[in-house]
Amino acid sequence: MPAAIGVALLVVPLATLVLDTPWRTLPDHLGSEVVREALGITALSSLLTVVGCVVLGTPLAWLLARVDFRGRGVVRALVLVPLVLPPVVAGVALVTALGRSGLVGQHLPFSIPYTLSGVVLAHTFVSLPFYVLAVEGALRTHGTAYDVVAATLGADRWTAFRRVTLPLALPGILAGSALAWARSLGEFGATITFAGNYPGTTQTMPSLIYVALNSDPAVARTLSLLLLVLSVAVLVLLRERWAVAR
Amino acid sequence: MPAAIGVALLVVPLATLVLDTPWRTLPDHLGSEVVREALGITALSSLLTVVGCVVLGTPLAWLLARVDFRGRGVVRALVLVPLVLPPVVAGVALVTALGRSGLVGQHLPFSIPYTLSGVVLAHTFVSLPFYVLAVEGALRTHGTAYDVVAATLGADRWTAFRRVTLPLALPGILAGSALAWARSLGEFGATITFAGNYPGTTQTMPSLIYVALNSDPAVARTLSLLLLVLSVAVLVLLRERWAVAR
Amino acid sequence: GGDDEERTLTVLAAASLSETFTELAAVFEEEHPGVEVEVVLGSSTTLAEQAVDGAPGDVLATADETSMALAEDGNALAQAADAFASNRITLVTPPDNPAGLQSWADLDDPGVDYVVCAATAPCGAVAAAALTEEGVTAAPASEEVDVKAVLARVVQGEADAGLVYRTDAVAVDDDVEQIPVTDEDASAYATTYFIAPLAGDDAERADLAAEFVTLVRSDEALEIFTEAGFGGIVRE
Amino acid sequence: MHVEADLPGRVRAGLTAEAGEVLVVIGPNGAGKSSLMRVIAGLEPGRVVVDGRDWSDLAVPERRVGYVFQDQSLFPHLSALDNVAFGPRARGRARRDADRTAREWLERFGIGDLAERRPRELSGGQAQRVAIARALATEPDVLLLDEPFAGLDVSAQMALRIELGRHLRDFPGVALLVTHDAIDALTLADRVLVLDEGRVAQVGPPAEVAAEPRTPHVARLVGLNLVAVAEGEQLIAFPPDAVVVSLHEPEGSTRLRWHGQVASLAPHGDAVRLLVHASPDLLADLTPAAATELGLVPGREVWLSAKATAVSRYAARG
Amino acid sequence: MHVEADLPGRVRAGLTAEAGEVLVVIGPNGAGKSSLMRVIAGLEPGRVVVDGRDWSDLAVPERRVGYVFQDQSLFPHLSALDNVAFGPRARGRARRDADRTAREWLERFGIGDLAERRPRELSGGQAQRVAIARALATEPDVLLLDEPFAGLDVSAQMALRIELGRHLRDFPGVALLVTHDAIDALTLADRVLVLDEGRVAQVGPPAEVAAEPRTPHVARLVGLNLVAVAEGEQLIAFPPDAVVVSLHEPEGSTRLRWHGQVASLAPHGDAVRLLVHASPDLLADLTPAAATELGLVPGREVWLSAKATAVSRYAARG
Ligand SMILES: Nc1ncnc2c1ncn2[C@@H]1O[C@H](COP(=O)(O)OP(=O)(O)OP(=O)(O)O)[C@@H](O)[C@H]1O
Ligand SMILES: Nc1ncnc2c1ncn2[C@@H]1O[C@H](COP(=O)(O)OP(=O)(O)OP(=O)(O)O)[C@@H](O)[C@H]1O
Ligand code: MOO
Ligand SMILES: [Mg+2]
Ligand SMILES: [Mg+2]
Repeated sequence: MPAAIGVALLVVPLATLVLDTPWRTLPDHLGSEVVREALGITALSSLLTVVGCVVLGTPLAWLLARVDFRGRGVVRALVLVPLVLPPVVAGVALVTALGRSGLVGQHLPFSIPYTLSGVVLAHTFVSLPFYVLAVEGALRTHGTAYDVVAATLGADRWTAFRRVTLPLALPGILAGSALAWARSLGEFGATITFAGNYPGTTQTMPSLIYVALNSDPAVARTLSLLLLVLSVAVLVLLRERWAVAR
Repeated sequence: MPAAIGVALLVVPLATLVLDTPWRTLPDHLGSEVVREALGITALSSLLTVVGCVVLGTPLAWLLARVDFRGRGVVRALVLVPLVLPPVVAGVALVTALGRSGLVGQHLPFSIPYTLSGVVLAHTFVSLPFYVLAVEGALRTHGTAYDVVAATLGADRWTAFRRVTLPLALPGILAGSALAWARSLGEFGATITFAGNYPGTTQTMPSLIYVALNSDPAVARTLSLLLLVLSVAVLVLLRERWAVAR
Repeated sequence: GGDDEERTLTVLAAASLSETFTELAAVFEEEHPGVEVEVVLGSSTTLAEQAVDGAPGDVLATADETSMALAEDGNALAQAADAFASNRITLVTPPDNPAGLQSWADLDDPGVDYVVCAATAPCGAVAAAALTEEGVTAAPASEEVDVKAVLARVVQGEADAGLVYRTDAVAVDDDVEQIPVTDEDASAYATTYFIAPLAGDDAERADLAAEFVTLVRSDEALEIFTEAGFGGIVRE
Repeated sequence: MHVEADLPGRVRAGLTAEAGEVLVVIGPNGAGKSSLMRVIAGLEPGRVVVDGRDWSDLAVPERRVGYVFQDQSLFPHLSALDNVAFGPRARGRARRDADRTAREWLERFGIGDLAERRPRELSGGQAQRVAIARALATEPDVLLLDEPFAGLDVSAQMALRIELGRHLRDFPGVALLVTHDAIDALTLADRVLVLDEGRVAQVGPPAEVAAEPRTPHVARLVGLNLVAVAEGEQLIAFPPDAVVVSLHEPEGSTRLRWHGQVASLAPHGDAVRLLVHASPDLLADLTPAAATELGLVPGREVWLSAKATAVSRYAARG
Repeated sequence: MHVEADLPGRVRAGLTAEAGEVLVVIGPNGAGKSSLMRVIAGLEPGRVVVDGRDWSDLAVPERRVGYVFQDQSLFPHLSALDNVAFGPRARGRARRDADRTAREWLERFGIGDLAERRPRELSGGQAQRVAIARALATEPDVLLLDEPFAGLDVSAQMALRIELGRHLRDFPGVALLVTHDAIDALTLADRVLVLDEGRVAQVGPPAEVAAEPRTPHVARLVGLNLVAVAEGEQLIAFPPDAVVVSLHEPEGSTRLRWHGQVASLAPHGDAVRLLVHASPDLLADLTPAAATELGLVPGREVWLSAKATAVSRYAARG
C-alpha cells in the first residue's frame, strides 16, 4: 500500500507533464542547435561529475566508514554542507572562493567561471555529499569482517579496499553514482551562479529550461521531458546491465 | 590524497562563506519574525518529508530490491524521475497535476498548493528518489541470506522485514533519511513553484534566502549560514547518537 | 475601515520590488489599522501563473507587461492593469573598473567579460534592445537568469561589466560604477512595471486591494520609487 | 513425511520417514545432504508431504521446521537470547513468554550467562549451541539438524547428544540429522539414510548399515574396509584388525589379498592403524611391536590379506 | 615463536614454540583458543615474537600468517579459485602465477573441478577445503588452523590429515592447530597445549598429555575418567573399561568408589559405554551382557569402583 502511494506520488505529476507536452513541436526543439549544445554539455559535465565523485568521494567515504581518526565528526559535517545549502547559495560560496576575484580564485593562474570546468566543479560540489553518504552507508553495512580476512592474507589497506571492500560495496557505489549523476543532471542553481549560462559553453539543459520557463513554459516543459526521458533511459539501461552482470 | 582534495573542495567554499558573513548583524536576523517563521516551517516540513519518505519509500525500496515483479524496471525508472527533473520543472509538474486547476487537483475536495501540505508534498516528491535509491542499495548489500533464515523460523514477509531486513539495512536507512532530510532543507525551486512563498505559511528558509538574494545578498548569506549550521549540527548530533547506539 | 478584526492583504510582487513594497506595506498598514499586508515575492512569471492557478492573493505587481498579460489571459485580474513605475537599463562595472571601460562601445573589446540577463527574462529583452541601440556586437560571457545575478557578478568582480536596472545600481551604490549612455531618453532602455487587483469574492478585500493599488500609484509612493532609482513613471 | 528432491547437479533423492522417527543422513562432502534439507524447508523446490499435508507449495514460514543451518546463520544484529526468541515470537508468542522459553533453552545448553551477547562475541562452539537452541525453540513439526555437533567440544557434544536424544525421543515429528560422525548415527538414529553423489545409496537401521555398508564413505565412517567383488555385484566388508600385513606376497589360495604402499600410520587405541594405498584404499590395525618389526614407514610396499572368517559378504544393491 | 595474550574475559596465556613445531591447541568451547589465534594474527592486541622478530606492533598484512578461520570467512564475491589466489596476489605474485598455485592447491584437496564456483554454491565441506587451501597458499611463516577438519567427511578428513601432516613435516615455521578431536592431537602434534577458561592448563607431548590429563576436557577427549584426590593436590586417571559397575555398594577397603545415576548408555565398539552422573561424571565400559543383566537404564542408581591397577596417579600441577 504505502509503496503504491509512493509510486502514485511519482507517477501522477509525471503523467500530467507528459500529457501536457506539445508533442507536435517536439521535433523542432530537438533539432535546434541551442538544445543540442545544451544536451551535449549536460551529458559531458554530468559524466565528468560522476567521475569526480567516484575519484574524490570513494576514498572519503571509506575514510569516514573505516578509519577512526580525530575530527571524523567534523569531516562528516563538512560533507553534509553542500547537501543543505540551497543550490544558489552553494553557487555563491563557490564564487566567493574560486571566482576570478575569490579568496582562492584570484591566486589561480587560470579562471574557472564561464568554462566547462566551472560547471563540473559546481556539479561535483553539489553531488559529492550524495555519493559519499550512499557509499559510506554501503561500506558500513558489510562491516569489516572481510577486510580483516584480507589483511591476514597479506593484503595492505589499498589491496583490501580494491579487491574486497569495493566489490562488496558495489551496490552502494552504483546507487551513489546514480544519485550523483541524477543530481548533476537536474542541477542549475549552483551552475548558473558559479559557471554562468552561455549557450555552447556553460549552458546545461536545466539552465536552458529555467531560462525558457520565464518566457515560454510550454517549451520548458518539452525540454524537461526530453531531459527526463533521455536520462531515465540511460539509468535504466545501465542498471539492468549491472544487475545482470552481478 | 583524493580524499583530501574532496575535503578541500568542500571546505574552501564553506570557509569563505563563513569569513564573508557579517557576524555583527546575525543576532538581529535571528530575532526577526520572518526568519523565525521560515525556520519553523523548514524544520516542520523537512521532518514531515523524512517521515513521508520513510513511510512511502521503505516499502518501495524493499519491493525494488527483493520482489521480482513484472514492470520492476518501469517502477525503478519512475522513481528516478524527480531526481533528474530540475526542481522548478518538478514544481511545474506538481502544479499541472495537483494544482487547483490541475488534472487531479481539480477533483480533490481540498486544495494542496499554497499550504504546508503542499510544501511537504513538493519536498517528498523531490526527496523520495534519494531515499529509495539509498535504501535499495543497502537492502541489496546484505542479500537475502538472513531473510531466508527468518522465514524458516516462521517469520512471514512482514515480520522478517521488520525484525531482520530493516535492522540490517539500518545504516542505509539512516543515510537515506539524512539525504532526504538534507534535500528537503535546501529545496526551494519546486516549493516556490508549487506551494508559493507565503511568509508564515509556505515560506521556507531557502525561499526566504532566495528572496533575500534579490535584495540584500549579505542577509541571504547570513541566513544560509544559519540554516547550514543548524542543520549540520542536527545531522551530526543524530549520527553520533545512532553510531553509539549501534 | 477601523475594525477590531485582523485582516490580511496579500500582495504578490516581483522580487525586484522587495524593498519598495515592504516600505509601502508599512505605510498602508499605518493608514489602515487592523490590516496586515503580506508581501509574497517571486519571479513575475511564477507569480502570474500562480495567480491564474488561484493562489491566495489580492494584488499582483509584475516587472513587465508579458507576465501581467499572462494573468489577464487567465482571468485572474479584477480590473485592467496599470503601469506604476519604470526602470532603465544601465551599464555597470566593479568600482575599480578593472577593464577600464569608458563607454558602451568598449564592450566589443575581446578582453572584456560582460554579462547580461537571458533574452527570455524581462531585463534580458531590454538589455538586448539597448545593446542594439548602442551598436555592441560582441557576445556576453554569460546570460544570467535574472538581473540580480548580473549585478552579483559585477559586484563580486566576476565580470568586467554588466547590464542591470538602475534600481539595482542605486541599491548597491558604492559597489558599482555606472557608465553613461549615449542617449538618456531613448525608450529602448526602459521597462515598465504593472499592478492590478486580483479577482476574488470578498468585497471588503477588493476595496482594500483597490486602495493598495491607489497607494502604489500615489505621489507618496512615487517618492519611494524615485529614491530607489525607479523613474519615468507613465501616468495616464 | 515423504520427500522427493530433484535439483540437477545437487541432489535427486526420495525419502519417507514416520512421525517420531529420527533419520540420520550421512554421505561425503557434496553428496547433497544440505540440499535435501533445504528442499524440506522450502528453500529449494521439491515435493514434500508431511503428516498427509502437502507442503510442496507452502511458503517457507508456513512450514513448521526447526533448522540448524550448517553455518549457524545467527542474526548478527540480535543477542543470543533474541536469536532464540525470534522463532517463538514470529509464531505469535508474546515477548515475555518467548524470552522465557529462549532463556530456558540457553540454560539447558549451558550458555545462559551469554544471553545478552551478540553472535560476534561468542566462540564458535557457543554460537553453535545458540543455533541449536534457536531451532528447537520453535516447536517444529520437522527438525532439520545440519551437522549440529560441529565445533562443539567433547563434553558439550556428549551433553547435547544426551539432551537431543531425550528431546528426540519425545519429539512427535520427524527429525533429520546430518552428521559426519559414526557415533551420532549409531546413538541417535532410528534409521540411517546414506547419500552418495546426490542419490540415495542405502537406507536402513543403523546396525544394518554399519554391518553391511554400501559406500566407501559409510565403510570408512564405521571403520570397515569395503571391497567390491564379483564384477561389482557383491561387496565384502571386514574390520582393520582382521587384516594381516606382510612384506611378501602371502601364500595359499585366498583371493582376498591386495598389494600397495603404506600411506600413513597412526596410533589407534592400543594398536597402530595403517592406511594403505591399494585398490581400493584399505585400513589395517596391527600391534606397535609388529609395526616396528616389519619396519613400516610411509611409502613402504606391503601385502595385505583378510582373515576369511571376519569377512562378511553381501549384495551390492539392496 | 613467543606469544603473550591478555584479553580480559577471553584469554590470558603465554606460549613458546620452536620453528618447525606443530602445536595442537585443545580446550572446551569458549576456552580462548580462537582468541589466542587472533592475537597471533594481529587481530587482537598482544605480544608476539616470531623468529626473534617482534610482531607486536606489526600491521596484520605484514605478519605472514596463514589463517583458517573457524567460520571459513570465504570472500562471497570471489570464486573458489580467486579466494585461494587472493593471498599470493596480495603478496605480489603475478596473476597467472597465483592462479596456477591456487589451482594446484584446489586439486590437491580434491576440488579442482569446483574452482569457478562462488562460496554460496559450495557444500559446507567443500568450502572448508577452499578455506584450508587459501591459508596454505600464502606460504606463511606461521600457520593458524582453527578447527580445519570441522564439517569434512571421514575420507576427506583422513586425506587432509595426511596431506596436512606431510605439509607440516616440511613446514619451516610454527603451526598452531585448534581441534576438538583427539586423533588430530595425537597424530599431528609435536606438542599439545591445553587451554581452560582462558589459561594454559597443560603443555606437553601428546602422549604425556593423553596419559596424564589435567583437565576434565582433555580426559574426556582421550576417553579417560579423571578425579581430583588429596584435596585437589593430586589427580587420578583411569580408562572406562577399568571401572566396575554394581548395583550395591562394593565391599573392601578401596576408596576409589562412587555413587550416581546412569545418564546414558551407548554402544562403544563391542562394549556398552555408560555415562554416570557421579561427582564428577564418570564413564564406564561393560559388555552388553553385563549391562542387560544389571538392568541398566538411564536414571538407574549404580555404584562404580576403579580397578586399582589401571589407575595412574599424578600431581595436579606440573
Ligand atoms: N547454490 C548452488 N548452486 C550450485 N551448486 C550447488 C549449490 N549449493 C550446493 N551446490 C552443489 O551441490 C552439491 C551438494 O551440496 P550440499 O551442500 O547439499 O552437500 P552436503 O552433502 O551438504 O555436503 P557437506 O557435507 O560438505 O556439507 C555439491 O556438489 C555442491 O557443490
Ligand atoms: N568479541 C568478543 N567480545 C567479548 N567476548 C568475546 C568475544 N569473542 C569471544 N569472546 C568470548 O571469549 C571467550 C573465548 O572465545 P574463543 O572464541 O577464543 O573460544 P574458543 O576456545 O575458540 O571456543 P570454541 O571451541 O567454541 O571455538 C568466550 O567465552 C567468548 O564468549
Ligand atoms: O520578475 Mo523579475 O524577478 O524582476 O525578472
Ligand atoms: Mg552440507
Ligand atoms: Mg573458536
